[in-house]
Amino acid sequence: MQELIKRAKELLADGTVVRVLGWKAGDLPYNPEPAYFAKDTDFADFVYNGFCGANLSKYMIEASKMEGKTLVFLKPCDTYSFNQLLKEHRVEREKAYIIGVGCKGKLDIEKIKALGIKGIQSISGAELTDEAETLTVQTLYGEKTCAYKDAMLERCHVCKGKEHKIYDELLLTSRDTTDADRFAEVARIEGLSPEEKFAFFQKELGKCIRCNACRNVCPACSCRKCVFDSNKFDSSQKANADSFEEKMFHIIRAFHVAGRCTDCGECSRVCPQGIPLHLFNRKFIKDIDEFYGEYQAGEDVDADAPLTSFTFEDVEPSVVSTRS
Amino acid sequence: MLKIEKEKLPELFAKIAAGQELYLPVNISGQVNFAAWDEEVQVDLTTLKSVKSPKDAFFPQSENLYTCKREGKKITIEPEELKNQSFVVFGMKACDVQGLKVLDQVFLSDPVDTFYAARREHGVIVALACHEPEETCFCKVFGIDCAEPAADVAAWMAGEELFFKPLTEKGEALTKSLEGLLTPAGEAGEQAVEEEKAAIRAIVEKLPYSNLSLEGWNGDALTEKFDSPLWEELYKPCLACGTCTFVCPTCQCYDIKDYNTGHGVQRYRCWDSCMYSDFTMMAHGNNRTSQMQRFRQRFMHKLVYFPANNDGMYSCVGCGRCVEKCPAALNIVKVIKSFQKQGGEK
Amino acid sequence: MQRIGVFVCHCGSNIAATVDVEKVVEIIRQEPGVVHAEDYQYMCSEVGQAKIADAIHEKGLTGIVVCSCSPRMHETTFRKAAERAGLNPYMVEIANIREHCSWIHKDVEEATKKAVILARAAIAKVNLNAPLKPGESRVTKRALIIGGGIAGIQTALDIADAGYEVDIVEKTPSIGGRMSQLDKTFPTLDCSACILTPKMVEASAHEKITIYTYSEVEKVTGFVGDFTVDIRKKARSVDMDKCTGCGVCQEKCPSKKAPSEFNRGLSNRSAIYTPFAQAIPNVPVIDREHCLKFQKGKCGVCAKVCQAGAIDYEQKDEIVTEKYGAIVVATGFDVIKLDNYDEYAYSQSKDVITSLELERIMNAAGPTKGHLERLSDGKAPREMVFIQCVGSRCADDRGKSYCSKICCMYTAKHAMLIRDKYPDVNVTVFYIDVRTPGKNFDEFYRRAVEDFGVNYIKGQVGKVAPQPNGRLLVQASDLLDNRQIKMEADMVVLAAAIEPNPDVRKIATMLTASIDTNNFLTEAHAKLRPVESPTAGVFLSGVCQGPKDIPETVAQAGAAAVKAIGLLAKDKLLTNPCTAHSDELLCNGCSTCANVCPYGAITYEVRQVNDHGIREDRRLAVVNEALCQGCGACTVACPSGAMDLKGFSNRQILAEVDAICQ
Amino acid sequence: MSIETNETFRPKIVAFCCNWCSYAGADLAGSSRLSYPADVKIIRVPCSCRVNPMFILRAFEKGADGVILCGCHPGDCHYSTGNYYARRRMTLLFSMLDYIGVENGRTRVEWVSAAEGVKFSATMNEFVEKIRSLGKNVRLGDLRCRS
Repeated sequence: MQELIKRAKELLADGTVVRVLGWKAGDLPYNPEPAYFAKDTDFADFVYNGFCGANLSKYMIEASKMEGKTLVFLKPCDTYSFNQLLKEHRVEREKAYIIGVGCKGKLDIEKIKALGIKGIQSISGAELTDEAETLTVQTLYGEKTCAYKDAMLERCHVCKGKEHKIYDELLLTSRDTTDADRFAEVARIEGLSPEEKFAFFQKELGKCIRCNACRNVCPACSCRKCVFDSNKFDSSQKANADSFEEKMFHIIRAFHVAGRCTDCGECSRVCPQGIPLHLFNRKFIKDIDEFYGEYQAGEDVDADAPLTSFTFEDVEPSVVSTRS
Repeated sequence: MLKIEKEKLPELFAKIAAGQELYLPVNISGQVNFAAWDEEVQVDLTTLKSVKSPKDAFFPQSENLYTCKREGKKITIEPEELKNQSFVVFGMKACDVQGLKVLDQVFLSDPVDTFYAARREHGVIVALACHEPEETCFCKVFGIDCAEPAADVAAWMAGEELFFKPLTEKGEALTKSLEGLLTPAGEAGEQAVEEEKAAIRAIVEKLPYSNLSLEGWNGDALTEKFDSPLWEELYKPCLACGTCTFVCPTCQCYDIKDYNTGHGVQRYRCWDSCMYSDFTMMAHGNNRTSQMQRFRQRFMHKLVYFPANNDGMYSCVGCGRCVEKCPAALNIVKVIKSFQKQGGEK
Repeated sequence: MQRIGVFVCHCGSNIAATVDVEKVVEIIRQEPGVVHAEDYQYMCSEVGQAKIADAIHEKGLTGIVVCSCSPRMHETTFRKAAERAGLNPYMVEIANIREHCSWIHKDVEEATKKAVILARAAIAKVNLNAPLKPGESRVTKRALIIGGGIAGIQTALDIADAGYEVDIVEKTPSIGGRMSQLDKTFPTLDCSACILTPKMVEASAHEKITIYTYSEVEKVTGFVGDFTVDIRKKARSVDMDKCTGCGVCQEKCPSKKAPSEFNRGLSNRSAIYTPFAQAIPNVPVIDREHCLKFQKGKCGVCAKVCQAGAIDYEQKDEIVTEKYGAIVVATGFDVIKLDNYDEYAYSQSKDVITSLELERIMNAAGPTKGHLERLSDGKAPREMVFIQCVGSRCADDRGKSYCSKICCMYTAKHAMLIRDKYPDVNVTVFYIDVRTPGKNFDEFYRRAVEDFGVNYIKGQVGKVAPQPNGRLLVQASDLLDNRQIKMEADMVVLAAAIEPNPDVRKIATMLTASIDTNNFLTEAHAKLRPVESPTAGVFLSGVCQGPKDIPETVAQAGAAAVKAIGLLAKDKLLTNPCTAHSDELLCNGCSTCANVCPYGAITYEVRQVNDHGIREDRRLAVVNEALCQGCGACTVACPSGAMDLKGFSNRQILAEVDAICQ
Repeated sequence: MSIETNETFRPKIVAFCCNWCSYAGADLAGSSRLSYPADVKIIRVPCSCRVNPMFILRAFEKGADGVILCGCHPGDCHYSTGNYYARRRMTLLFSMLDYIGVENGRTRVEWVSAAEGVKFSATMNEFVEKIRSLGKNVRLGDLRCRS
């Protein structure tokens, strides 16, 4: 972490950048927030640890509008998002100085709490430099421990790899965290009967409170004004009538980001109701891979996106009912 | 005071539900929220906080107001019926109950919101003391004692029993209807409850936010707070989602919309969030054009405007849900602390 | 809210017999926004249109719904009627209660109910309509004719005579097409070459006509008035400017084993060749597949003998890019392959031939120098059998479902000519029906029967079997006498069906012109716009549109020319106002829409916007309305809904959906 | 679901037809008097690529039991490429609907040319039959729209 601060200060000092976008320690051990740093003294609160899951790419949309260059710290997975935003002209490359930071998997406080750990006072073992495999948590109800792996975000278990796709320089090393099949859960659901599938999603989406956190955190959902907020389709934004509303929202949202979603996992990370929203996006990714060839959004800025290209021999929509 | 063994709770719920609707914390695919009871649901009284506050039971996230029906060119309006049957909300916490008091200030003062009033009239609240408060809780800051929830019935869980103490007429009536299932708590019971209260209060003292100071947050501070340059920094990570609003027990803003069902137009209201860019959107645009202004509004409302208009009552109850759920790790505590820190530096 | 008038058409009994028109009016009258509703016998009539105009004036209508036939039929009629009455024409919507309702349903109650719903959907849409104004686009005053047969030549001449530049693109080395292969033409028995050649010469000499032979259309972009076309000039290996057409190269060419396309493979030609003596241009091409120089690397005789030094083995294909205002398709036809008709022994015996092959045999420049003889042994035939409808009017998918139209007449011609020249040859024609509508056609046929003694038998031939004696056993049934016939013939001539040139599929795709299941190009309207393709600026000439004989082809060629001239005579065209449009406050500038636009109509610019008080520079999509054709691909690609389509807006379509589903 | 209820069940079916091929094909079906059930109501769109997944979901939301999209055959699009985009979009959308448990067969894409009146009618007959066998759409409809 000190390397990051040191380098950021240097780049501020030599005028390469005028501000730094990173993470600031929160008032609890696990809630750092995205923040800008401009003066040396700001860095007292700078933090980079296992809880810095937030993908800073989307903030670069706003940062691109600001005067001068912004130093941004991007984790390997965040760089895919940055590339995708670049492809869509939503961020400006010249306005960003990207330091690719290493990652050993990010932590999910909900998972820690789900293990029955509550009244948290402090957590050790969440630093990137920490070689420990275990988190030690001091709580009001005594000291608790849990394996780092068990507290990792779902997305880190199916990590796309620790290679940065765009950067000006790299700092800190990463650790491979992939230990699960990215499409296993999608495949499992595909194998269910229509009744079971429906019951599964009905239960999950029934929890949705239409808070829009998934949409607003999503780097692909970068529309100035979402269709669900405009009167173009008079589709209301806020009602959760516990009927069709949420389905429409989530299907259309997934469709709008199909071929653009990098699978960064932010939607699932922030959902206050713990809805596995990535299952929608990943379904599209899986289908796109199967129907039109493997495609990873954000990997290559110049690649043709699957929904804005075609081949004469594409499968017919009837494939949905004919494939086993 | 009465008591019932925890393992007999299903019987208790069945009995309550036999006479009226019963809402209580239910676990649905990993998340606990208040929902209607039936034999299938997985009741969860141990999780401290439901994701959404139980304000839903009195102020539903969306609620139909009336339906317009058309025959030829003639339009008739059918108002939605007001709640006219009693219902029980079981397991609200002291902060949630205080949240309703905030809503009462808004909805029960003139002009009275009849939909809300009808629900309040018919709702019977069984409030549960907070067995193990958590680090995100700060109800103490608002003078709430989570060991002593004040509703129609107060309840405590201690050991293998649930203790049940009616506090109002409605509470008495409910208790009476449960005769046979509830047994007198006896002295040992009273003792156990006192011990539980003491344990809760001891933990509350140790909570990191319990000593948060609200000094300077009142109607008098309006201009000074409003004009503070701090907001410009504080709002930056805000994603403009409505999570904080929708989990909050006191947020009361709603939007009114029409829905064409094909056989009529339903006019309904649904929760709105001052964090949304289209909040109070009018033909000319929006009152608050930047996210900074929207962000500021939420906290100014809770900590300045509301107390200024309601004899000092804050419209925050310290439940800590926003602290837990904000996707960008922002929350009211950080705002209060930031101002405090700035004040200290001066 | 619009003030809507609804007009329900009876269409005589076409609609009124199945839809209770009065009831539709009664119900629709009650719809919000509807201030006028009436029904009338024929809304498209003068009186019907006047009713619309009257209602617009009297009731102050701002929107019109006509419940009638398909919008493809009369949308323009009603739009014009509204426009004359001072209403924007795009404030008219059609509810199709004929093709999509009365004609397909029998139950009156059900059809009436559906008609009401379709009317409601149209009302819901028109409520959201906005006045639209067409833009303008320029017209390039040059026409492209694809195909250099008689259809293409005639169209080119007519357009050129009107004073416009015309380019003909012909795939083969010479213009002339099928007609150049014919010997005589019915019903006048003129020599085909005698009437065609002057036309070919006229075309090649015309100062306004440029002919690209041995060339193909490679790529078409743009739209009516402004097409851009790439033409591939295949390497001829002969310099067109130097060649004098002396013909020595063809004489001296040692490779003479290539089948002559012109003679339908019945004779051979040299590797360097002109297809026929009157070919235009009279410049040979080297068929590289049969040329020894190209195949073996040795030879070069033609280059040695050419005094003009015109032979160029290094010549490469050349792409010419040209702009056109109109395109006429005149790709013609071919005879079907007879693989599915093995029972006629076409592949087994040289003496079973197609009628087109017979044309070549009868022609003085043909493989037998005009002598009627068997190709197997060169003997003169005594007994000839003609079989009609081979692959035409076929019930199963072995052949074509349609009538090839020309066979009855050319068979009568062949029979007559044979009986005239070789009176000792017996001619028998097996037919299903003899169809001779057309001026002097039936008289012609009757002369064949009555004056020339051609033996017509109504009946089908089941089998043609080559006999050991070299003759052909024909087994047939005589339907009128109800008897089986077995007869021996020396030659059998098959009236094989004709089909559109197979290349037309590729061309139709390039032009985005639709074709039917038989590969014939579709007309914009089968009766009222028979020489126009539904794709604006594309016209149809000749058999590519449907089977026809020479006079019909020439007539249609002229009609296509007139339509093209009508287009070229305009300086500007009004463009379709139903174009895409981007809402600058919603646009992300992400370029997704441009990626799916087939016309390159979307570009981006950075512009300052005022978003409810927030002023900032934004990258925004801009639609070029002259280029946009209104497909709507961009509207779905756009995630924010910034891109919308005028006339088919999101809200309009959703309103229709809602009205139908309620 | 019993057969009796299916006999009386009249589904609501929305057919989006492109103006150039399928709408003309439907016209041809009409002028050829090739009948299909009145349950099908056609909405004219310029091209199959104009059909937003939102339109399809909206139809279901408001009570449609089946939605079919007809366009020009691949290669024959009036706008050259529109139906290719529509094909990808609909493939993915249908796959998603299948994934969330909506009965297979409630959505369909069929390429119908202007000359294929017979195919249009046959397709509609078949589709209506399929939807009747599937019964009322309950998984995608909005509760408020139920009558």
